[in-house]
Amino acid sequence: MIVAKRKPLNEIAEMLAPYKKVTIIGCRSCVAICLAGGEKEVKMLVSALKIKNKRDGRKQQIEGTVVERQCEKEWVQEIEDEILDSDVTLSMACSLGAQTIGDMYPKHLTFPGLNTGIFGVPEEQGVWSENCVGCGNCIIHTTGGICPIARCAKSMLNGPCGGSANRKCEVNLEVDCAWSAIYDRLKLQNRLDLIESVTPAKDWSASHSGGRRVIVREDAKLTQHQKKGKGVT
Amino acid sequence: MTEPRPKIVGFCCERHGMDAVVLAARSGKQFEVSVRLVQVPCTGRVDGMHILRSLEEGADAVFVLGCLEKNCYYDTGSIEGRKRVGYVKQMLSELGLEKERVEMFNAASSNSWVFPEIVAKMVEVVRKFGPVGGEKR
Amino acid sequence: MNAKIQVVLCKCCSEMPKLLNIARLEKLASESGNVLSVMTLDGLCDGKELTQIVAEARAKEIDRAIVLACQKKDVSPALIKAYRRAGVNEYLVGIVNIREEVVLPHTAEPERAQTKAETKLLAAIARSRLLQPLERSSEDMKTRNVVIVGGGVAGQAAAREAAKYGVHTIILEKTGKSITAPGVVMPRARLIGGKGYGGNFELRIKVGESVEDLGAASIVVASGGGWATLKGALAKTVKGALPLYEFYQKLQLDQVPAGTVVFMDTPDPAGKTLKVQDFAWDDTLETAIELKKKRPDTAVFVVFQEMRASGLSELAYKEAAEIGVKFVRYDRSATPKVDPKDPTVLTVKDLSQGEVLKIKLGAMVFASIPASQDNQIIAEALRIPMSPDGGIRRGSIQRGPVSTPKPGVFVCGSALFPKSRDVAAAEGEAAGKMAGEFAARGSIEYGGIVAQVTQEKCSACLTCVRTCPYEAPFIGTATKAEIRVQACQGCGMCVGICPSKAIELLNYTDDQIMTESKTLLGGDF
Amino acid sequence: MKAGSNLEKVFESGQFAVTAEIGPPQSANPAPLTHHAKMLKGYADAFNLTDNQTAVVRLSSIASAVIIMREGVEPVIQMTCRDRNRIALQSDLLGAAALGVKNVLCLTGDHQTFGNEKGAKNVFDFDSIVELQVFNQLRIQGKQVGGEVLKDPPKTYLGCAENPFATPYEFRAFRLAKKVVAGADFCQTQAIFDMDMFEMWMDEVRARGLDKKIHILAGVIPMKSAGAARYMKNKVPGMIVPDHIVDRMKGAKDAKEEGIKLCVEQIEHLKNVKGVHGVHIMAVAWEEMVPRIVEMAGLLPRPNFES
Repeated sequence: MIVAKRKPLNEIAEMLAPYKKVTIIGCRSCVAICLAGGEKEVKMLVSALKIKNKRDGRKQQIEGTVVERQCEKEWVQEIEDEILDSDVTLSMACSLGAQTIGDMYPKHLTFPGLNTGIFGVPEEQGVWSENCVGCGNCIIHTTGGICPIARCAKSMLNGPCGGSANRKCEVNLEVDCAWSAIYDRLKLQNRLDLIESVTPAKDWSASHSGGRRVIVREDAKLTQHQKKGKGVT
Repeated sequence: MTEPRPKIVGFCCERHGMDAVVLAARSGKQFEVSVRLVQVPCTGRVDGMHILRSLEEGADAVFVLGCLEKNCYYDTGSIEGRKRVGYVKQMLSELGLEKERVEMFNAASSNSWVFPEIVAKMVEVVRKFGPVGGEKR
Repeated sequence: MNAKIQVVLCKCCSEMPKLLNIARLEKLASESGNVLSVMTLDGLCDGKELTQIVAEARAKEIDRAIVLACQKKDVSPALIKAYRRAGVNEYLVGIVNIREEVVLPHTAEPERAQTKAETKLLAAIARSRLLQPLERSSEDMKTRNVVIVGGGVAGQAAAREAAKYGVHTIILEKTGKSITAPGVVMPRARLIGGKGYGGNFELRIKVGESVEDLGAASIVVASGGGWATLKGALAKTVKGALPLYEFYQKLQLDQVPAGTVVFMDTPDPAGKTLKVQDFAWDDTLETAIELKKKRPDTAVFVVFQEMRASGLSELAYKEAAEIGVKFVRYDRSATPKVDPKDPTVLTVKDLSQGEVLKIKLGAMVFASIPASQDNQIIAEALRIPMSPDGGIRRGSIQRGPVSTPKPGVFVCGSALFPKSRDVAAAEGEAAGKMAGEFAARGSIEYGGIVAQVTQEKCSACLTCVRTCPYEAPFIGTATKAEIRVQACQGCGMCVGICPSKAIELLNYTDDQIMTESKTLLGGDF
Repeated sequence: MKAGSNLEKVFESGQFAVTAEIGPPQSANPAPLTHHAKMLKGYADAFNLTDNQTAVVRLSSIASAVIIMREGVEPVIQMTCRDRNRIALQSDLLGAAALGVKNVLCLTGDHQTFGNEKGAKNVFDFDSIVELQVFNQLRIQGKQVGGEVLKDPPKTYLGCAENPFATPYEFRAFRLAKKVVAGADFCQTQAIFDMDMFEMWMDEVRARGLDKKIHILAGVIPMKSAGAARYMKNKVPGMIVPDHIVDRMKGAKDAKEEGIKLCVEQIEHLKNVKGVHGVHIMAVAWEEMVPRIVEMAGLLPRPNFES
């Protein structure tokens, strides 16, 4: 799941200050689940900004609404009026949602209300950890199911580095050393042979280094003919 | 009406919280008249939005009053309440507003002195910071 | 809006008119929308007055009421009964605590008190319009079993008391020892799992080697203390280390080894893990005296940090000192030590004398008792919380002193925290009564103010499932949250935390709560 | 001979090697490098030039190497994977070789959060083992990681580092083996204070026959004070300083002298550990003490292959 965090409110307030009509749009998908941009957060943000405006004597109209999945055009379209009726839209979805609105309404201003963070796994309520960076070429079958690209600060393929103390990462002593964990897991599985040989240089071209990535499922794509049939251009 | 009074809203659980209010009154304690209580079953029911809306709609300060954390009728309700208040405090700080305007309190039903103290404390907060809107009362 | 509201002003034993202008309140009420009836009564506590209300409510076809009186608890039962007679849903009867919130605490400021009362009345009317009638349902209990985990002093007492309610008691005793108690006693039986809610629990138990299912209407946890276990550094080092309880039994059987006997508070004097129970001092002194009397030549020491001997045990302390029991006080800065190389000598600095004693040990007896290790398994099986001491955690005192936070599960004796037999027996009786009474009801009442999910809004994020202490929310077959209403206690924690605002607490909805606060803020202060 | 460096010759001649460190300055001024080179010449066989150590921006290690070479001193350049991708690393290796630098130490690198550019974007295209493997292939086959074959491959003597004191301990000798396979010729260890633990590691190393395949230089750090000992014990990840060492430093009348003495004793001890082919002295910001330590440890004169 995509895990995001609300931007500091002063930053949001500053971003929105010059505009008279603001629409804040939440999302019921990932960011609701990670408690960053669901209906509750949107409502609280609207109220908090109104208090701030009251304090500063600023006249600003602020509305809040939520869509099912902000990264999908069809859902965004449902609130088109609210978006276009405002001077600026603050997206409380991940950056995908914000960019979807931006791409759909290029003349309209859409600002991010969240800092999009990680592909996170909920360790416990309120704690999400980055276990994948979407490198595009998964190798965790060889590393005991633990991703060294995401979970090691140096993305080492032949770790652990010399800074691993008490099986913790030198960069953050609270965080487990990914390679210690890989070692332990493989030992448990009796598969240490997997890290006996040198893992060669990784091909990063499937990652973001290869440029903006697009994943296509040819058989799912609608043909030009189908699209016309549905009245979509 | 003569001079204006601090507008204080309290979200109060109907267990130990309300009992502490009742006991204070029955023990002859007096407290600031301009405190307005909203009864909720448990402070775990309180949503940050309720607190923020109250500030938005004119409250100068808002408090939440629940059971002692170790003796909460709904076990963990007042812990939840505390966390909700904490989150609102953080939001207020981020906006440069006084987080002291919002507070969580806990009471045992047998404490007659707690509630008047809470009210006094919130009155003091409003005295210090004035109304949210800026114009002095 | 078709709400038909009746407003009742109770003079509260004539206190109200002293401060408030009743006529103004009556006028305000009658001028408010949806209010069809306004009545002022001398005192609601009077049955005759209630009859008047019912008559008027019937006549005006009232469907909801607001009563300005005192604390809800005091007026509620009789009032609700009365309104039920008038066909008014009990959840539509709102009680505004005018007495304790306005009349009593604001005697010096009648004008402002009046304003406050008026605002509170308006807020109550505004909220009342938004309320909906709620129903309660009931579910039959599938069994009348009261399952008692543990057949010790507390467990036996619980069984005796519960049985008086005509329920079926079942004691799960982990040992094979024979127990005399009503109902069924299952030896070598342990609780290993469970689901369900108060009234209809489905337990999983292990009897000998076989695993069985067992239904229960209510449960008493009487798992006792860790009487036979000793934890701590000294217990490990000293060869003849014994818990007080075991030493006492040996003394009865004349099996106490020869040599000096040292009674000490805890085997972990430097740590914070083991506290010494108050009663342990009574038993320590009693045992020391008995030992000294039986074997006057034996040197007996009592080594302690802080002794809380009160009442009769103060006398025991005197007696012990007189017959030659030596008392040695130490503190945390110089804790008694036993050298692992020579585990037969205890070195301790006596604070009162200032000298360092080296005591050659015959036996060493520790007074503190750790919690039972079974508690962890039981707590996990029933999903009830534990205390930091390793005991089962009590529920709020308002639910009763032998309650757990989970309705239908009670706890007594040393399962809470090690305690004396007398107290354990008394708690066992109390828990047995509670559990017996609970099971004897035969059905579970539920509903009313419970949480309700708007599934279209639910993201199935599990936040409610993780937060609820009662396991009421669950993700149902539609992969959306649902509320197990029989388990829902109506606290609203899931409602307050739901990130999608997909849950509401009936009659405490956001709209209802915020309408009330908004109206309160809209009035004069 | 792989590169024909002085260090390589010392090892090949079977003599006990000494390397030391010269920290490049946090400035564009070459003077401190020249100063240290002059001072230390003849007291060690080669000198490591650190690569923006602990992620603090310093004069580049290749440039530093060239500066000390002017004074007739042999460099070992450290190359970390933190700041350069495979294009830059391979390019810099070619460049260094062209400038006459023969020893390269391959390192993953300290994370940027330890340094003075915490906001940096790190690279870590490789880790140290991949770096070794790529450089080894480049020097032997002249083949880049991408497959391109170069006409004049670099002649480089490849080193690595290893830390016997980092967890999981049981993986450490194993990891050295990977570095040997990847192409490392020599290995400088993390500073050793806990001799027992080091010897346990060496037992493992010898059991795997690694001491025959790679020249191990045991790392030592002379300490200036008890505070330094405590700092390394508590604050430096992957470093183990036993209590008796901290106590000894604490009890010393002249901590600096005690630190030197301790270091010399450690070298004496390490000389006798089977499979240890040299010492690596990391006198961090205390380079002037190296000559004394080397002399007291009886490691003078250093071999000279020039004549």
